[in-house]
Amino acid sequence: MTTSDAPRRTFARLTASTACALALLAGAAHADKIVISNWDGYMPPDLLEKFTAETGIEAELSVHATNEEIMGKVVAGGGKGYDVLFVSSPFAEALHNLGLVADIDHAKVPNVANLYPEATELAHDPGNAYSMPYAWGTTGLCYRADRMEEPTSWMDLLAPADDLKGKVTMLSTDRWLMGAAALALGKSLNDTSTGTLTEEEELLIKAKKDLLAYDDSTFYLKLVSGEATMVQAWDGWCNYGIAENAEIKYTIPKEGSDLWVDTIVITKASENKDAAMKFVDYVLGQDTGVWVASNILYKTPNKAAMEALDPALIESFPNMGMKPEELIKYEQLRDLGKGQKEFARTVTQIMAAQ
Amino acid sequence: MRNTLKSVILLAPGLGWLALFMVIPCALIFTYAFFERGVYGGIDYIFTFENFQRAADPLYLGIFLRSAKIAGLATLFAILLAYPAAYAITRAPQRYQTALLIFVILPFWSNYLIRTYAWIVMLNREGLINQSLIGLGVTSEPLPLLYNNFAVIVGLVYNYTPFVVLAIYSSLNRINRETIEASEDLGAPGFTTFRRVILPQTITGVAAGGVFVFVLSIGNFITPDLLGGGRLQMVGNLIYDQFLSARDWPFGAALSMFLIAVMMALLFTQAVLTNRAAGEGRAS
Amino acid sequence: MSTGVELRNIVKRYGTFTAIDSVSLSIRDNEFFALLGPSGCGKTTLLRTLAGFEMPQEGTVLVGGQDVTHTRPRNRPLNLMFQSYALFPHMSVERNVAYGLEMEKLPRDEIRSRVAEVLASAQLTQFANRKPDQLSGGQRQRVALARALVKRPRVLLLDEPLSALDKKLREEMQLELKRMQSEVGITFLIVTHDQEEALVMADRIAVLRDGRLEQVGAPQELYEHPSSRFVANFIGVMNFLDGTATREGVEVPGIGLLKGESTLSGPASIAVRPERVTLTTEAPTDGRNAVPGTVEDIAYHGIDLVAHVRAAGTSIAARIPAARVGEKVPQPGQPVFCVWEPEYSRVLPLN
Amino acid sequence: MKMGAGLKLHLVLFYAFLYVPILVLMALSFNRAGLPTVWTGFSLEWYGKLFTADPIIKAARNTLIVAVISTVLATVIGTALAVGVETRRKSSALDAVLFAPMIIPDIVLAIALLSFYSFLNVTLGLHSIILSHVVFNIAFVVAVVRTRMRNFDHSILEASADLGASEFTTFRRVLLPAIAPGVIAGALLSFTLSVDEFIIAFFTAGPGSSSTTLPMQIYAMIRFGVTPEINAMATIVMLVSFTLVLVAQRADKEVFTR
Repeated sequence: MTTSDAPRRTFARLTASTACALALLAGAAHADKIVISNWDGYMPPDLLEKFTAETGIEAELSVHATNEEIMGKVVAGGGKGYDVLFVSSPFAEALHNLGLVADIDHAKVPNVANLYPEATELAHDPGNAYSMPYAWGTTGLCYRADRMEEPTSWMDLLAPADDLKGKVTMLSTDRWLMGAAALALGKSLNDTSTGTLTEEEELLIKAKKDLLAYDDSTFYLKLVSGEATMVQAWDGWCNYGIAENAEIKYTIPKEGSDLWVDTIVITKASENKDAAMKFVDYVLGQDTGVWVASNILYKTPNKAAMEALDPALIESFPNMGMKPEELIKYEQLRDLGKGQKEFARTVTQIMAAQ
Repeated sequence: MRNTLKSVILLAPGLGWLALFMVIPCALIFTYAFFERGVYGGIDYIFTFENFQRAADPLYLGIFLRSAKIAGLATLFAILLAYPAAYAITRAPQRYQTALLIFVILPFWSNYLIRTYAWIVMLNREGLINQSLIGLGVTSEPLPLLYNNFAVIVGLVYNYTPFVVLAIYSSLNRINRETIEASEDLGAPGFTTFRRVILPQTITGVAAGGVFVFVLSIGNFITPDLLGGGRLQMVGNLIYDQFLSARDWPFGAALSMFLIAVMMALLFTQAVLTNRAAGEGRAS
Repeated sequence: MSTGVELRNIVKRYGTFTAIDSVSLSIRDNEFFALLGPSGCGKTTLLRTLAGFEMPQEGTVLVGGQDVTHTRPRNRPLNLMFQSYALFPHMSVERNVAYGLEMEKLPRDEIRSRVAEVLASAQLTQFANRKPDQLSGGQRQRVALARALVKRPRVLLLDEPLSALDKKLREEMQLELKRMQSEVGITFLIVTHDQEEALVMADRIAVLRDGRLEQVGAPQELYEHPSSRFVANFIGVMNFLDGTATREGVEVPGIGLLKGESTLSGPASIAVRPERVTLTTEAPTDGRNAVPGTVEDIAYHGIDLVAHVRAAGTSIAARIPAARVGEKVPQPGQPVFCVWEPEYSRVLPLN
Repeated sequence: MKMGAGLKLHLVLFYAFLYVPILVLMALSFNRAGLPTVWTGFSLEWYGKLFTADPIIKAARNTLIVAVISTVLATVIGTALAVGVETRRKSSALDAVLFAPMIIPDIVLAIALLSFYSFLNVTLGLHSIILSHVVFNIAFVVAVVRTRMRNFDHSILEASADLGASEFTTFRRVLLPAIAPGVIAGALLSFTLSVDEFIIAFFTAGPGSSSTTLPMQIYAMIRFGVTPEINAMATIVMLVSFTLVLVAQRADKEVFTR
């Protein structure tokens, strides 16, 4: 009797394990789980845990290194498998134009009321139809105050003084790299007319000789280590340097800055849009906002949160105190559309110049 | 009949795999090269040859040439470094040879990014090399070793030389020792023996290793990105940028096809030369 | 005697090149048979056709009366000893030898005893655990032989088995192979380009030329009665004088009629082996063939001398046994007559 | 045979070139400040952080799964392919197909594969990374094994057939052992390349951390400057592989001395 049972039990076990394997292959298609793609370290590490604890919705984090990567992946794969993406505004705009992101139902995101009024009138998406701002800020100069005077103009970076030659870096992401030249020349950041591009190209090729490197990821470390004295930087990222060394300071040159906005979008392919909206709503909550800002040291467009910030934080990182009315006067980067081809060629020209 | 069957059993899984997971997907992408970039980065299905015309622009050709130069230099240095090392290992006592080889490959079980990053640590202004040079009084100011072609080549050589050592070692190891002795016996000085007897017999190993370095270098984008300070673009970066930054898949596809064509030509030249060398070897 | 191996009208072409051109051959059981010919004559191809590694376009291969033309190599009752020996480099001598028996799925004990037996008879017992690269050339050759013989094939095919050995070892092995063949009672088919090797070992020899069979016969028959100038020249040394054949012999211009049994007419050569030629100072009067000439040089070979005589616009070699040297040693420059009995003449077609 | 002094010196310098950068990273993994450039005192802090960093541990595990499975698959398929190719007439078209995975830019293959999977509605995950890694691993295994095959005495295959072995037996008992060093080298090469591969893995990975591999994780991390945990990880990886190799060598001298 036991002997006749044994094969059957083996068979049952086999089918069970096969089913398990198939389930594994089929992937995690749980109804109540969302997948979020964000830059590594761009949200507090326990945010997802807290979200799950509060809402009962499981959330998983996937990391991307750059806007470009996640964009390429979403375009090639149609965004399948992802529910929420963190991308900068021009990329959100392009994803929207490609029809890959869903409209956000404001009724399901009541915390949208926490946003500054300025944050609901952003040029790329007025009224926040498909994207919610997560963090915003400026691009300026981050420098070692113990080694140089405060820079005042973008030209201080593009044509550095002799003792700064070989000790400055610029952002390698093309839009911000070109942005420095556009601002220095008093042009629009989104101007892709041939004349403007040529002027910017000449200026940047000249500037290239005096650069230590193009760097959009470790520039603040170069300041800390002393390899660089001045770098083109996003304000929030400069704060990481300031945290390491109080002699590091941030300034916006007189010609101005761009207003960059990192946004949250929900993919059209998402099968859990309601859960995704709950997540967006959760991130926009006051408590979460406070805690995001004080952990990642970026300004958030979350009025409720910013007003509740510890003043000591703003004292240590003065750029955290910038007001939305100041920010909104800067131009936002937009998707370049038809101008992109010519723009890309100009960037290649600059990168390839010897 | 039976040979056909055997061939099918051996070849079918591999070729099937490559057909399914390489040929078909790539064919798909390569058709994009004949269409236009959509305004927001998709594909507009309008037939055009424009992408190929653009690829022939001196700007892009210049990048191709420069990449070839950098990859070529990396290949050359890798071989110059690897050959004597491989030769020394074949001359070491038999019982140590395996250990010596394992130590060549061991560092490469860490991670490419980490190894490349290690060179940032080594080469920067405050890095070990500059510190040592200043300490030794060779220079008073730190030398700009990082974020230039030099650093890129060092990075490529560092990452790929071990494979060249393996390739050359295995070809050296197959040489009939007596041919070396024969040459010495015939009165050839050491270097002549090397040039006329040892090198020709190992040229296939050198070629195999060299092509490996060249091919992986020219398409590389991480090393130029991290060690070149983004300053110089190799064709790998260029293609990467077209697909990701510029979101111009049609142009990226056209550039890729061009790169693949160039490398295919190169590999065939190598194959022909190798076969000829092997043919001569057999005839004599 | 029964037929061991029979080849019928074998044709093997590679593209437009015909390697084997309609060859038919039968080899008897227990015979030591040699395929002899210069390199490129097709002898190895023929051997490989027998072994089953080459498929002929036409013709039939029979072994023991059975058609094996389309049988796979592994199912043919023949084994091949490769020119390179083809020993498995990663296996010991013992494993190499046992391999073929393992393929027959024999009981382990039987394999062990047969391997031990063959290793002992090949004097390899002490090397049983060595790898091929730890052996000398002669030892490797014996392993290859043992590996093939342990299978007790009906026919053993040997592809230039001794070519990698030095002369002394080669001569020893020739006798050794011959002895072994008579001991084991297996048909041996050897391929060689060395006529001496073929003469010493083989019961019968087939001479191949450009993919065709020139002549088949016992060593003595081939030596004494070659059917063509090619065979005469390939086996041993032969003197030739060209002229026109008549019923009595060959009319050689400038000399006259040299007698010999002849069935030919038209241009032909008269041939004679150097050991049949004697040198005299005076012209013979007894009806023997004689060609006047001058001694060019004398080569000393130990057991004999070979004198080269310039005569009738060609060079005639004459062997003088060492035992006779004492009597009269011709000197270079000396005028002599090359003399031989008409019965030793061979009249052969010119080509 | 003896090694000349010049050769010996070259070998020593060569190993220095290989190991000094890694030793520096190892030393830095104990640096309190975690900064790559300045020594601020001994600390084990980063090791502590590493072992509590869930994503890194998980990613390391994923990488190992991908590398081992794709290496095994590629070694089996690639060896068969190499043997098949070497025992038939030379074909340039075939050679081109076999070279192709090595020279198609990673990014092209990555995007092509993702588009293809998404077209076929394949759920992405570790399995899709494995399927994709096998593509280029096959190419490298084939290349290495073919080199080995070109230099061995093909008559041993005929000898085996002549002695009565079936094709399969010949393959298993004669061909495979004879080309084993090539097969092992090819497998090691694939393993190394697969462990390092980033772009294709990124694009063919499923969403979420369940299929994030180590290079993806590291690449995302170094965008924010190399965190010292990575130094600690490099140190551990090196020590583990070192130990593994030593153990393996003790366990099976045959494999390594062949």
